[in-house]
Amino acid sequence: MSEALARSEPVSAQFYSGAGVSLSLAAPMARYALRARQPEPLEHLLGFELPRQIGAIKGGAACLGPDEWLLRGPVATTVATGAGLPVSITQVSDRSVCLLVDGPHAADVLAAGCPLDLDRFAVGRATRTVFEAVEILLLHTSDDRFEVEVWRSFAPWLKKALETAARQLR
Amino acid sequence: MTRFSAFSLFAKALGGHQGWPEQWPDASPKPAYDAIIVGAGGHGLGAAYYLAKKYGITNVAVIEKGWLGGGNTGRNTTIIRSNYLYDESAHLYDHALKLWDGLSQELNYNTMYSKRGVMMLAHNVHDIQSFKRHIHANRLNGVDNEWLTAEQAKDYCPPLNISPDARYPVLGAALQRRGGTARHDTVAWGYARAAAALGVDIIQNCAVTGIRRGADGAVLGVETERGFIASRRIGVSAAGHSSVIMQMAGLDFPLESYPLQALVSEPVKPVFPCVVMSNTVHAYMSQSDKGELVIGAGTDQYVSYSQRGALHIIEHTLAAICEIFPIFRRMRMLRSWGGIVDVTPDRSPILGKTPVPGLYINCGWGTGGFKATPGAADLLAYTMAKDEPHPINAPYNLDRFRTGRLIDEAAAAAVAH
Amino acid sequence: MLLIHCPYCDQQRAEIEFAYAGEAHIARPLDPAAMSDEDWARYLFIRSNPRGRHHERWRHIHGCGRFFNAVRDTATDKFEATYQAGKPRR
Amino acid sequence: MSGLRLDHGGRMDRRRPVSFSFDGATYQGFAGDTLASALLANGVMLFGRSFKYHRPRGLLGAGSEEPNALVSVSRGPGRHTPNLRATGVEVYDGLVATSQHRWPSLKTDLGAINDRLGMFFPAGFYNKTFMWPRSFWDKLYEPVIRRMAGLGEAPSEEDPDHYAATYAHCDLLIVGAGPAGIDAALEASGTAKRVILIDEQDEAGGGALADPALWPWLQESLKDLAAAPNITVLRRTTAFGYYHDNFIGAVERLTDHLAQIGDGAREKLWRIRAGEVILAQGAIERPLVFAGNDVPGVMLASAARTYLHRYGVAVGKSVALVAAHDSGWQDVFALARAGVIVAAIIEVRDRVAAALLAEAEVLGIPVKLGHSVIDVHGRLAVKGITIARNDHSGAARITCDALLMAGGWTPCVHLWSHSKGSLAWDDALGAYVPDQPNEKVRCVGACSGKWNFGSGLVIDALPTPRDQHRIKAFVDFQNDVTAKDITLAVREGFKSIEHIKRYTTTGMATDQGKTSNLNGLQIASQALGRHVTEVGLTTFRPPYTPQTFGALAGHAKDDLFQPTRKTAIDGWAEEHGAVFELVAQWRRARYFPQAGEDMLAAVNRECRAVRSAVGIFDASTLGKIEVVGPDAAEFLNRMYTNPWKALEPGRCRYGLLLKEDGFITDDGVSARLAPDRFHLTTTTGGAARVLNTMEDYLQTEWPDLDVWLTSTTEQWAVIALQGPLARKLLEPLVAGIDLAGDAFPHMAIREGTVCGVPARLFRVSFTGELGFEINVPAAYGRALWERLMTDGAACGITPYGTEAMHVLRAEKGFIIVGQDTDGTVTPNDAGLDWAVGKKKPDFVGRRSLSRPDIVAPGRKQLVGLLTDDPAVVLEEGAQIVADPAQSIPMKMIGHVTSAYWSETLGRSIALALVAGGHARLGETLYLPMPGQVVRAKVSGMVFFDPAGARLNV
Repeated sequence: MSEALARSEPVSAQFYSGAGVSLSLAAPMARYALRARQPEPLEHLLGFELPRQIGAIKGGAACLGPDEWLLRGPVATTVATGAGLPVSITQVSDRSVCLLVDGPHAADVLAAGCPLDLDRFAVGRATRTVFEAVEILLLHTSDDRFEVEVWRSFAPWLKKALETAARQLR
Repeated sequence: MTRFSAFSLFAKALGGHQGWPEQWPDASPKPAYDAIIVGAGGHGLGAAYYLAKKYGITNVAVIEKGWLGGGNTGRNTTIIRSNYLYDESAHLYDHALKLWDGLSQELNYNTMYSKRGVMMLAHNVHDIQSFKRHIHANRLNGVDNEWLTAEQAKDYCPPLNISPDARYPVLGAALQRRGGTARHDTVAWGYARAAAALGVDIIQNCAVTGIRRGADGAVLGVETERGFIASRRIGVSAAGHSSVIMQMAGLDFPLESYPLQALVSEPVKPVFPCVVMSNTVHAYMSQSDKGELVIGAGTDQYVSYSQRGALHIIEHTLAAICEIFPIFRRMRMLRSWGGIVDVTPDRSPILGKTPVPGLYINCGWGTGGFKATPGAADLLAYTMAKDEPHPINAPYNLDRFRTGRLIDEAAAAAVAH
Repeated sequence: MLLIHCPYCDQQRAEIEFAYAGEAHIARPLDPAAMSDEDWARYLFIRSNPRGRHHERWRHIHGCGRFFNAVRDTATDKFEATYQAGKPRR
Repeated sequence: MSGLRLDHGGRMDRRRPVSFSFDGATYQGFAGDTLASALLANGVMLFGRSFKYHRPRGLLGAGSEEPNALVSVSRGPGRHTPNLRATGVEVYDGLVATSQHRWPSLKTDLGAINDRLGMFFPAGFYNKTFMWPRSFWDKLYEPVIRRMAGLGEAPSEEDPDHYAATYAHCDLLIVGAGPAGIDAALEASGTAKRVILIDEQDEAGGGALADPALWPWLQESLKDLAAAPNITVLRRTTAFGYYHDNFIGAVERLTDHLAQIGDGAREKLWRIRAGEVILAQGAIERPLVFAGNDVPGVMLASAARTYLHRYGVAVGKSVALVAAHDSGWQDVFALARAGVIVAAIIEVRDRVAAALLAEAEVLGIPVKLGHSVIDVHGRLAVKGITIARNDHSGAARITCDALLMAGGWTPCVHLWSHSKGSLAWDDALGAYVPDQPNEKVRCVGACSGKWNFGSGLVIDALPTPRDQHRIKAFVDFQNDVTAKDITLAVREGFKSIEHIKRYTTTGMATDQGKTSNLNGLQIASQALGRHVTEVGLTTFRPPYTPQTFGALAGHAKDDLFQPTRKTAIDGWAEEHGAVFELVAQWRRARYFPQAGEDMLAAVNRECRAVRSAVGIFDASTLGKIEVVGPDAAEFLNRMYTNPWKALEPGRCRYGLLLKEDGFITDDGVSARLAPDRFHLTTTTGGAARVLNTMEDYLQTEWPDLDVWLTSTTEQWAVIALQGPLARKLLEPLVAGIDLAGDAFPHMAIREGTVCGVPARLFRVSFTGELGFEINVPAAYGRALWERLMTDGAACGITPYGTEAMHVLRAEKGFIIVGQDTDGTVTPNDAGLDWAVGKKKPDFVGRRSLSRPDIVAPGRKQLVGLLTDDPAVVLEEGAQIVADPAQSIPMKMIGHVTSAYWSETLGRSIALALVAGGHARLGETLYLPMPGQVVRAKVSGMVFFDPAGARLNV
């Protein structure tokens, strides 16, 4: 994008590493909020299929609601505006940052403040939920990895909360 | 009525306390009364007392579905204050506050009204603007309320954390010195005893199941579990259950009932000298005569009559308390409980006549009911006796929801920008 | 903390993901200007507030984002059903 | 000396002696002891003083039912914990415990005068006196009552410990790891169920810990549980509350038992959602009610057995038993077998099972059937008892140093009751037992009323020849409630157990009536002549045992209490000395003081810079919503007061949002980017509320509209450049947008790049100056801000904060929703009629604007206010009157909503809501302040550049 202006992020890249869990910030990415009554017009624009079931991830897209998907991809990803179509495509690349929770105890760290039954939250699932009072978007992307999308201004709080939970693991 | 005093206590002690009579007889319903009050909480019992004492109507029954004082009267955090913003509110609550002063002597029953001062914390610029507005309005209404700096607030309440680094720093406070607390149960018992002495029948365990109306629409009496009881004058003071009762008279009301929790700590020696309220972080605390820290929690978000609150409300409340008073983090919660608060759209009560002739209502007090007890009781009695509202409660009519003349203290205080 | 079935996600989720949104099936009048003050006030403010079966709205605000309807017993707080917005009253 | 450590037995670790202190004296115990067992082993019988009468008290029990033995434990600064049950404090090397609620010492407590005067302090005595003279209440009576009350001292310093919390999910939660709970867990081992088994004690086993015959089974079972991968066993964990839908709160104590506590969390809150719950909480033995039943050394028979077997401690050298239940017999048989002298069994019943009599004979224990204890001798410790036949004859004295009580058993139905399960009265057990569940839960073992303790007699108070009204036979030990207090309450008309409880305070002590509730109920039932079920049952309320505030708050402490939201530019502001203010969850720079400046000086300088050169302001916190779809304009047209359909792409419009009740709730400038795309802004505090409200209308009322809402508040960093030099500064950095006045007029939006970053550029002004609001992706906000500061240095760029922003907008008469409006203000009141689409048939809130009191004259309307003395700045919130000479209460006609020193105008300005204000232009009004009355004239709201010429420089 710009050579002149540098990005700045609300939390540092690698912020905790301990027994059974490490916490870090994912690299910047492109994010698009996609909305439509039916996925077809969006799929037509995007050129790929969207997951149909709420909570499913397919490719870079997670189905968050009956008419809502979040598409995540490399920074250079662009999507048409969908002008004139009964769809809404909004770029939200910088709205959130993504915190990575890795390791065999990743779920234990998240359980400190997330009321989801994480044993039943399989790899390949995504959902909005909360960590204590802060809304997060949780993606279970591989066995030992959860990705936590959180709005930018809440990221320092969440970082500290996750770090504290990680330290308190026994 | 045996007069209560140190002397009578001494005299009865010599007889092994065998000689104390019942504080109020457990009455059975008569076929008819000049007035009936539905709901034997502090408000209802007080209304019966004032009907008999001030307005000469002694053939009165108070009908209660459970035990007297078993509802919100016995389930609140006992805060008393009158530093409300609007003239209507200030007049209403100050009327009550003036009656609180001297109530023990009037009822010959120690209600333990403790003028400990109620301090409301300002945590941001908007709070300061709002509190100053209250203070100026109160001053011109003759209601005491003063501004304290953070340091003055800490002097008044030493456990307060006034560190500027706190998440919600204390920027100052509004203090009403006449505010305080009272022993909640004794208010109901004191009114019950005094009313009974004037001839009021207190009928417990007698749920109202219907309201009978005549061809002209006016009330004829109440149907109860123990039969029909006739009266041309019925006052409903049933707090969270008011909607249910009013529906028996065919009236839908602008009310919703929410669970509200409160809790106490284990008793400790005196450590907390006043009442502190923080609307911003939702924390309300005082220390009872017994030594318990009495803490008001928030309401649950949904309508409910279950008297059962959620744990996350308690978590939030105690986190807020520990933030403002960090020395209490090792204190322990002894008991928590839920009440039902009836809330109107403008969070102010409805107190006056209803569209049904002979039917009067006192409801919608939300979390403010206890402090208003003597005032609401007196005004309900006045309205029932005269069949017209007193100027103080005239603005608290049902029609305000139609005309738009709302009395919205919360709207005036809240809203961040 | 209630456990609430979201009829869109088809999952039981913790209450803190949801926001209560008041009594259900009170549709906004199609022509408010034609209404009397009484009727308008009734729409705005009058609520059934029953002790018992209550039709109410919730929003899965920290989930799929959808408003939906529920039937809950206000005496026990137990849900009888939740169903999607626009579906007939249960 | 009474209790003593036996040379054998017990489960504590005799190889690990520990040294601890109590009230300054040093004692020895073993790892595995509780403070109670260790002190008892050292012959200590006196543990505390009762609440009201300050009577000396010893141990009643051995577990969480203990009402008497409350101590404070201090372990360094801030780590003072009052009111701990000695029976639950595990000893460690260096433990420092003290007794409480006594002065000057536990043995000699002057408060015990209350005991001598006890006849004047019956239940409810304070309701009947302390009323005269009236003034004495505040100054004398109440302070004295308060000083006499309370138990331990509250902590006086901040707790340095921290607390953890977690959610947990399981298919089966078992509360209580006694034999019944362990059996239930074993049954589930090897299944696919996720099982959590929790127990409040340091060791699993419950009642089995006091029964050596079960120890081999226990050892095997615990090994099996440890090996089962699906079972988690949590010790030192108390399930304290049972909430909706099988949600159980529990607290695990992690460090209080450790000599070295390290930096781990002290306690951990478990928030458990269970598919099914099994309650195996056991039962609590009931004391008997008789004169002197509270003398130190009178305790529950089961507790004596626990001290014997679990801790290897004899509670006395020569003990007596008073029993109404078989179980006590077995307890003293165990003591006798261990070599303790059992002086006598005093059995209230006339007949007991022959096997019991035979065993007593074998052990050489004298038995007195049909007898009761009528007095206990000794003050600080039991020295003997007097017994008599139930017909009052044959009084005799027995020497003993401990008296055990076996009054039957009370099932622990606390959590069951929290869950709103119903209870049924069991006449044979004399107790309430679980009946119908309200959740997916069942009770097993003793808490369901099924036990193998034998049978007994249900009795209220023991027969006595003495005057029942003159003896102190305790029901609630901690709160000093006696049988005669309960009968007094009944006599005074308190007939429901809820009333009796509140009048006498029985069951309201820190043990929450675990040993007293049923006795109280029986006595009330007798006094009323009504069956127990007609007297009622007090509600069990969480928590089961007292729980630490800190644990319930979990990790929500300090920085983690609640998030403070910070913008991308916040760090720069902090580094440059900004003073912040909190607005909703955000913190915003309020002003940027330079050396020596106070707020006013800084704000004046910032205002001057904006009016004369260029100011830079971080507006990122404003809420932003992207509204997209073919029906976007139609949707906004229905939501906002003003028309939106005709707004051309590329143009902006001020939008005013009402609640359905007609009052202003939010506002903001919004832009049409394309026919089907809008960029909305909201107030900082209103962002979430506005989005939720819009979603509500969209999803619920107008689901047919093809439009979607996306929050973009955090997508964009927003930098406002305001001032005559704004264009000059910005122009070189912008590509793809012509900034010239006619190409990019006021209230327009353009998309292009700024410093190569894609940007949305608004030409808007909240200051009255030429201005731009630059929206760039949030990650570039700080870099762009710094670039502008660098480039703008030459033309005097000045960062300004929210305070200067407020002044500048007030000079222009722009309102701030939430400050100049308060939720009771209509558009007309606020002078915003121009923003209401008169031709629109409907929008949210429109109908309410024609309600009678909304169109009535005399409403408070927003106006300007200029003090006669231009140097006087009014106080925000100051009240306005028309007649300053009136007496209090005054008729107030309005109040000041905003008031500032205007550096631009060289005088003060204010906005105010005044009754009928629009018709009062030029009128003089008065503001009675403490000590003076300020005069001010009503003016228009625009104080500066009313023609708006400065927008187009």
